[in-house]
Amino acid sequence: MITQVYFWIFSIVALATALGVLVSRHPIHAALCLIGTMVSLAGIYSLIAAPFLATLQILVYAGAIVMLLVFVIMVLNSAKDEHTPRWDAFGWAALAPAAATAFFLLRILLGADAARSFALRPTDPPAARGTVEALSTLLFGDRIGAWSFLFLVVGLLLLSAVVGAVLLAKHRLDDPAAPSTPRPGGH
Amino acid sequence: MVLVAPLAAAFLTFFLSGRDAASTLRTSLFLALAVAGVTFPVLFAGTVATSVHTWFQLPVLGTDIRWGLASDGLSGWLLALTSVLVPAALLCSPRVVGDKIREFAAAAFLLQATLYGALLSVDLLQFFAFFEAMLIPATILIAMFGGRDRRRAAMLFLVFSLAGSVPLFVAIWYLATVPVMSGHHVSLDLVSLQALVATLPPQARQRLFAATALAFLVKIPAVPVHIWQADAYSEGPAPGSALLTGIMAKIGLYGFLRIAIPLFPQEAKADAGVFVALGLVTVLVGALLALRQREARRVLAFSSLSHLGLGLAAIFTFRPEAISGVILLMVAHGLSAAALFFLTGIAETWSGSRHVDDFGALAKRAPLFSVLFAVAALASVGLPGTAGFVAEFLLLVALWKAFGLLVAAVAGTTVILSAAYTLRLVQKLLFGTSAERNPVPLEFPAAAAWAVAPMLLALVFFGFQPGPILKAARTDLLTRLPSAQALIVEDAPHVAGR
Amino acid sequence: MTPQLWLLPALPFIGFLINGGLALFGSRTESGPSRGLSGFLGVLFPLVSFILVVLAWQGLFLERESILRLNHDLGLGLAIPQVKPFVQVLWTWIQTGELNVDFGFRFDELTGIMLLFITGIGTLIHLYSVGYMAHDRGFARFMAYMNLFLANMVVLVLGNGPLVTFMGWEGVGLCSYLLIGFWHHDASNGAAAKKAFLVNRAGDLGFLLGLFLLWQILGTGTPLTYEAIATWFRDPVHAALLASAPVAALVTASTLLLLLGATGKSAQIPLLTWLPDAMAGPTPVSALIHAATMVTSGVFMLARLSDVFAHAPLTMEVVAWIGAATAAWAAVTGLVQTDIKKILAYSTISQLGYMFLAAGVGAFDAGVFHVFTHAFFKGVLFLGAGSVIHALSGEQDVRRMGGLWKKLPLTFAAMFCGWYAIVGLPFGAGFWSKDLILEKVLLRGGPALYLVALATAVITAVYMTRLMILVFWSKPRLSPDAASHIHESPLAMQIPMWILGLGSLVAGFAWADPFHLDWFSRHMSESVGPAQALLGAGTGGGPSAILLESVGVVASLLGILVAVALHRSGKFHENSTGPLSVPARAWTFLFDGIHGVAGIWPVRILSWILDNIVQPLLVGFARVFGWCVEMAGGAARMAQTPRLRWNLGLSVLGLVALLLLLARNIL
Amino acid sequence: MLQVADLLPFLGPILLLVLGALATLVAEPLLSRADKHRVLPWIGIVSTGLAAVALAFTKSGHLWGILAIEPTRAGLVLVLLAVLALGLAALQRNLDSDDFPGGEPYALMQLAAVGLLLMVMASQTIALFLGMELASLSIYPLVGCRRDRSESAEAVLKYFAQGAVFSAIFLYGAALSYGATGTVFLAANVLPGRETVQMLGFLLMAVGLLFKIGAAPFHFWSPDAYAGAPSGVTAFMAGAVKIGAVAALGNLWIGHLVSLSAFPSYMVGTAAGAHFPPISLGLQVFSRILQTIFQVRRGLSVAGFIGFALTIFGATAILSIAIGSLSLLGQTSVRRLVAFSGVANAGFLVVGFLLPGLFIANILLTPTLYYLAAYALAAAGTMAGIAALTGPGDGGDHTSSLTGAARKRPLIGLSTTVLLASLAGLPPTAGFVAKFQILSQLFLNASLDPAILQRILPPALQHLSQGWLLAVPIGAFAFAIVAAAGYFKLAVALWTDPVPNSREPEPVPVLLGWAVPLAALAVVALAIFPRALFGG
Amino acid sequence: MGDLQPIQLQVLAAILFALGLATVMARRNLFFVLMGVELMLNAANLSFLSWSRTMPGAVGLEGQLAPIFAIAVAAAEACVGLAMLLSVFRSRESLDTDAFDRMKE
Repeated sequence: MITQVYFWIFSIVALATALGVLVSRHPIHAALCLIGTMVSLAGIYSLIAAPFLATLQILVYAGAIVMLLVFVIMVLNSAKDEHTPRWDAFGWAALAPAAATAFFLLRILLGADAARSFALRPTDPPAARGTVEALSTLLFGDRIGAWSFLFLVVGLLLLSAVVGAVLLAKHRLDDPAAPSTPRPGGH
Repeated sequence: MVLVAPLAAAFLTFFLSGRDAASTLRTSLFLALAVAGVTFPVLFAGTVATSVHTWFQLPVLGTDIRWGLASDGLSGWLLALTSVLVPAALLCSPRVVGDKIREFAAAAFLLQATLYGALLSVDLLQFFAFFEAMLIPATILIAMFGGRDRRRAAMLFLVFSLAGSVPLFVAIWYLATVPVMSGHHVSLDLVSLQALVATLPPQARQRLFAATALAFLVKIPAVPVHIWQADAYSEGPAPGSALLTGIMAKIGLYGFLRIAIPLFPQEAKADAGVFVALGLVTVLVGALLALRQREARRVLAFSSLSHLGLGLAAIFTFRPEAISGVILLMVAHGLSAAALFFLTGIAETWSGSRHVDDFGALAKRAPLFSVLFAVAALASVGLPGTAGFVAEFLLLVALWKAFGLLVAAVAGTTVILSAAYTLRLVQKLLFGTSAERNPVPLEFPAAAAWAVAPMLLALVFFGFQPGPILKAARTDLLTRLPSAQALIVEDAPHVAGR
Repeated sequence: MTPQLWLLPALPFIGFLINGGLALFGSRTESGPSRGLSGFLGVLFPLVSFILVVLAWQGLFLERESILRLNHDLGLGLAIPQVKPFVQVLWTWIQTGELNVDFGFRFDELTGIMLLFITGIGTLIHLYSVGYMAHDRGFARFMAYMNLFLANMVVLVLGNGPLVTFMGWEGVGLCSYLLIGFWHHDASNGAAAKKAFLVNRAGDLGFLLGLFLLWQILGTGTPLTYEAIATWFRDPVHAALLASAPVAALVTASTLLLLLGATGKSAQIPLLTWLPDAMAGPTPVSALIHAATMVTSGVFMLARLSDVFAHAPLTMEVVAWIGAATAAWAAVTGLVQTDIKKILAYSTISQLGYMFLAAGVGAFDAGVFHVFTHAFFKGVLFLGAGSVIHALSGEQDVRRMGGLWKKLPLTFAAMFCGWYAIVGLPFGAGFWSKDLILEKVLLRGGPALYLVALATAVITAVYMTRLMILVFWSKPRLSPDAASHIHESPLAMQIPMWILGLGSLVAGFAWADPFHLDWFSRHMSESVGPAQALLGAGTGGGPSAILLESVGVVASLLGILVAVALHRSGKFHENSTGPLSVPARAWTFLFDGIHGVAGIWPVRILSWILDNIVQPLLVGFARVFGWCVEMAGGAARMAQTPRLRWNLGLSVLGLVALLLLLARNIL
Repeated sequence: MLQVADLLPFLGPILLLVLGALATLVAEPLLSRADKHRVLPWIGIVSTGLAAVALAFTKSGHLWGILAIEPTRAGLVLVLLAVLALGLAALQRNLDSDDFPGGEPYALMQLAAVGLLLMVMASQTIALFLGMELASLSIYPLVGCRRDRSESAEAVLKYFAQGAVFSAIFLYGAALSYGATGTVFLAANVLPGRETVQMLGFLLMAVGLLFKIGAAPFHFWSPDAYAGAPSGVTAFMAGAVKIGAVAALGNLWIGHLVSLSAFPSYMVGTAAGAHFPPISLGLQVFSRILQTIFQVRRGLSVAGFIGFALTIFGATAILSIAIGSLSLLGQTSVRRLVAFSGVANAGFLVVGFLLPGLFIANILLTPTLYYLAAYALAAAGTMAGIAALTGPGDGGDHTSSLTGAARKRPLIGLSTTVLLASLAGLPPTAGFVAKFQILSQLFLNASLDPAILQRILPPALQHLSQGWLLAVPIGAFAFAIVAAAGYFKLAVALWTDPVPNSREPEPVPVLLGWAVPLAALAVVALAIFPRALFGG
Repeated sequence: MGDLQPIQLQVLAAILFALGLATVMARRNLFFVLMGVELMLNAANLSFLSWSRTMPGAVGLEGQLAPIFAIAVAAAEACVGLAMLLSVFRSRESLDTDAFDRMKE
């Protein structure tokens, strides 16, 4: 019962903050709202037997990703972007497909006997099995396995992301500010 | 083998230096003659074929697509014609295409290769592949070397031809897939297709025949799908147009002889009236339009339309005279029309215009040119003593025998009309007064004379001695395809027997 | 031994090649190719050819005479001896299906006579040309064309089957075209040439189609040779078949179509308009092609296929009436002409009408005889006219001539011979042949045709006399310019004129019944005899020949008198066009108008419609279609908006649509 | 239990590519700017070549069920490597002529190839997602690497934003699929009662992949991304991304079909109908599947699923072909043209998923994969050819900048023309054979007995007559002609007379000078020996 | 009621997903686009986890592993995304997506 209470609290907060992301004027507000969402989702994760995920959610998402976001927002201070209207006609119109998506997703998930079919049954496993031990055993068991291989791929992914970020954002020492002008001395 | 030779020539040409036009011309000419040297043995060898391999199979269905080459009298003569026209085109091209001779030669060789492929194919899809592939060099020829509006013309040509091949493509889909569902093992090679088609329901055969025929009608072209032709022939470079009308258009008739009719003999027979009517309409429309054209090459284009329309009409009489005559017509028209295009191309370089009124008095200014032009024109009119006469005579005989005097008479008006428009052209080009104020003698390139004169001699030779070509039809075509043979109409017991 | 017949056309053809080569490769030089050389060659080859013809013909002739003598000695009576013609098959020409045509030549007596005067007169006119064309830049070319013409004409006559004949038939048409348009810098000459070619082509189509039908009658397995045709039609086995209605209809249709071909070549109604225009060519051409030889090939064809025509009474009737009508109409038109050559051209048409008339009444031999005599007198008339024109530096209008007999006595003498022959004064060539025709017409064709023919003879005398008066006798009306340069022609022109002039006086004695000179008809008997026999030749019993000849002479004299009277009364006044008040144009252009209405304008209108309405519609349809596709392409590209949100929104809309589909599908 | 030593032959190609990328990254700072573009591409090419060699030693099999390789996938990997080589060669040309200050793009391109390779081999959604992201995250910077150009920034903005959204959609679909089957594998039995969730998951994943393929209406990114990227990157994207995404979509689709075929109802009542006399095993199986699957139409039946899937594929295919062909018709931007060509060809590829051959597991997607190989080579080759023919900065990317380019470099011009012809589907190129195969099989679908059609067709389309279905292949072919007209314009621009006084083109690097003609040769060879890659 | 039912979580996930989608589509500032994507990824993770609840043993744990990878990917994506954002901002001094509309046709 208490689970339900928490769930409702968390979910309302999550939805509210998510809505906040949608409607807030300044990116920094939105980022703060996003942290709210992340955190409340972490709460929900812990409710459904995934404590490790809840931790990750807070550490990585709220702690790292959104912080990075905030950092960049601050760096680009001029990005306060007073010129860009928060809402325009298209913005309102764009809500319609999003709403429709939600409608159909819900309709299909809730429709017919689908919802019944994944109701929890007594045979279902107990709560709190997504512990660090369980997950790490699965990931890095005593043998080379599928998941550990995929973990290596994630490493590759991060590498490529870093290289890509460098490529996109780095100021080259030997790169003049206005590259379109012809470089002195040929090349 | 023969197919590879022009391809190799094309590639070799391509690597020649683009700068030195003269040496390029020499080399490509040598290559062209070499290709011809390889081709003629095939003609003289009569019926030859390579072994047939499976190209690929359609997954699931197991439809066999085969790959093989075969030549007989019909293909052989067209191959020979091609191998003659290509070097001739090269000889006549320097003035027309200027410094792009290398590209021109390469495109001509490519066209030759695809034509060879189509003529030698034993499999329907193989044929179709070459039939389509031919569009690429043909389009290049038009788009790259032609006149002001060449791109539009090339586009029209390309789109029209592609659209025209849609029905054939659909027919091939059908043949490749649907019969499988009723338990046949399907292979698309032409011999086994004949047996297969016979088992199809009549309605399907009817539609397939119509589809196949449409593709070839566009190629010939026949009215009303002819509108690409005049633009393509007049905007393209003249030697290129010569190749197009000289050989490529023949593939349409060849397709009827080799594919449409042998595969669907009953349908062909049932619909013969339609095609004869189409052919006759083409004859008349072509001739009437040729009468009014203001550009020399448009006259020639519509003249081609008219002549090949006669061939189309005659094929559908299914008479031995017609079959022989059509082959002869293809050779004769190939030579004479090509010669006219070559010469017109050179004349255009003199006047810098395509308009007939901008020529004139060439008889005085370029006598050799005029002689050649006049002979070619007369050959195209079908004057006795040239191959064109024998061909037209045979076709008229066939039409008369199959459909009576009235049809023959209608077709025969081409005799008058072709004389009318051809003489008009001759008059405008060779006679009258020059459009220029101070007409000076013009220099007619000797190379072109060397190219055209043998063609004209061949025309005269076949005019007196068409035996080899006629025999080819008789021995090869008619005996090779049983279904075609069954179609050939026996003579009605003549009047004395009644 | 069979003579090498192929040499006959081959020799002039070689002449053509050499002269053509000379013309082609000499044209760059300053003075053009050597006139002497090409003139010499141009005359040499026809001459050799002529000699060969004479030799070949002599073979036949001697054979006949020997048979005759033999028959006489054996007392076998007067049965017409059958002389075996020379036949030389060179090669198989067309062989396919049931069609099997050999390329070969056949030299029989009809051919022989035709060839004799074709090559003979041909040689003379070549010689004449050497003088006439001496100053023309295209002399070698001219000789080449003439040689080519002669070669083709020989093929026409010599062919052993209609298809070979057709080859020559079209070939002479081509040469006619080339020669009419010889002075091609003038576009009107070209137009005349084209007209000649096209009108002939129309006739040729008839020839071909008629041939098809003929072939159908024979049975398509039969080889297409004259021998086979003659044998088939003469075979009594086929008589019943020929009498049956469908076959008779076929024969009639076939012969009518063949007749169309003949009218084209021989300038008869309805295809006669080209000949007057053809006078645009140099005068020797008019003499050789458009008077003596080519135009008579229609008559030749009728004679050649006489066995066929004989089985088509309707056609014969038509032939006769066409001949008569043409003769009369052309004679009347001749009255109103002012161009000396045009007068002669209409005169030719008129005389050709006589020939047709003769053939139409079944007197093929008489027709051919008239061809023979006509070749002489019309030849000399044209040559004389050419000489006059030459002398007057190109003046052709008879109204600006007159009194020339003093200035050009030799020419006058030669032309007088021709005039004498054509008007049919006694013992001239025309006298014999024309009166022969008149006689046959009266005998077999009936009085109506006879009267027309007789009236034509009167008119002929009128316009010919008018010509002579205006040119030679009346007061000089020369332009000063022409008068100052006037000169008699060179010897090369004179010799042929004399020979032909002489011929036009004596040629008629080849068949002069009153003198029992009939070798001409005897020689014709092998070719046309059976046909004439079938048509009931010799069923005489009419007025005596002498009486008829007298009537003919009276008619000629009447005509001459009328002409003289008219001249006296001033009707030939220099400003008037002729003795008739009817506008000359109406006569001259009558058939042009008919052609226009029947053939040319429909074609023009149709092609205009096709070119300006149908074709643009088709092209426009394709354009519109292409334009629509382009528009669709433009629209599709517009859908590719540049803004991210739009892109996303549209994509998500697609997703929503798919979700909607899913929902509809499973719920 | 597997040892590392066992992995090496299996993962050889991947590992070699990764090594190549790492070597590139390590070498990059050590080289001078000029040398970077001289040396680094060769490292990539060598590792690509080694990977291809390693591929020859790779045995068929699978790795814990998440990565699989058999001859078909090996063939795709081979094509992928070829496209990578083309991309690297063209990229060298771009960066060299732009004097680009860095060598990371080479490494990124190899990493992207690794990701796409994983997509090809993946048989599990997480591996697939990771491969997809690896590829995407490597390609985004490549698209935007020309930072000095505003359209580059614009392109990467749009590509990234849309790509991220559709990645998320894919992930959500993967989650739903996991929920429906209880595993993350592509071929798994649906848990009872969760068929709708399965379909929803399938839909979302398919949409995610269709986005990568560039099928309409999820194609909006491709023209912008293609046009903003250096032409080498465009070449790589045009060919490689489609290979990865189509292979993945094929795996997804086949996986679902396989899992459905294991449905108990499949085994019941499979008597061969009289209408399909058993002439071959394949056909027999085909007819059985058709009959059994489509007869059973329970509320949430397999038939419903297949019908729905066919609807997705059919609708996107037709839309893609139409939009792609029409849009490329009037293009003046070379790369947008190639992009729309990609859209149109994506339609043809998706059409391949409608083929009857799909219903037999052992046949798989042969015509589609053949088409894929032909298209990938042709598209990448074309772009590489364009890269070779244009000057620095890709010559402004306007067709007019290519005027007469082929005349100056005939060999590359000819190769490019051949590759364009292959895109257009003209013989003698693989494009022709591919279109023939796909369309003739599609034609068969449409020519089936109406009664069967009624059963195959989803309810929404049941009112369609046979004529309408015939219109699909015929319409596709008609649009192919429209597209051909578009390619024709480009080809004409290549071959028209060069602008007088235009400067001499820069020399083409050795790599590219060989790569483009080889691609053209490959396209022709593939037409002559169509069974070389995938059998059939 | 009692235990937390997966359907509840699924509904939450779907709504979050739609909100993320709405954010991406409706807002013009590039930051919001990035944040919207994060929301969508979170929704997917939530969905994974909730499904994991209904499955036994290791199979259920797979559903918990997947979000780990997803989070990693999200981090990488954010990294690249922000780098892209910087680069874009430099090129046009604006983060308004509507300002990037120069690529036409």
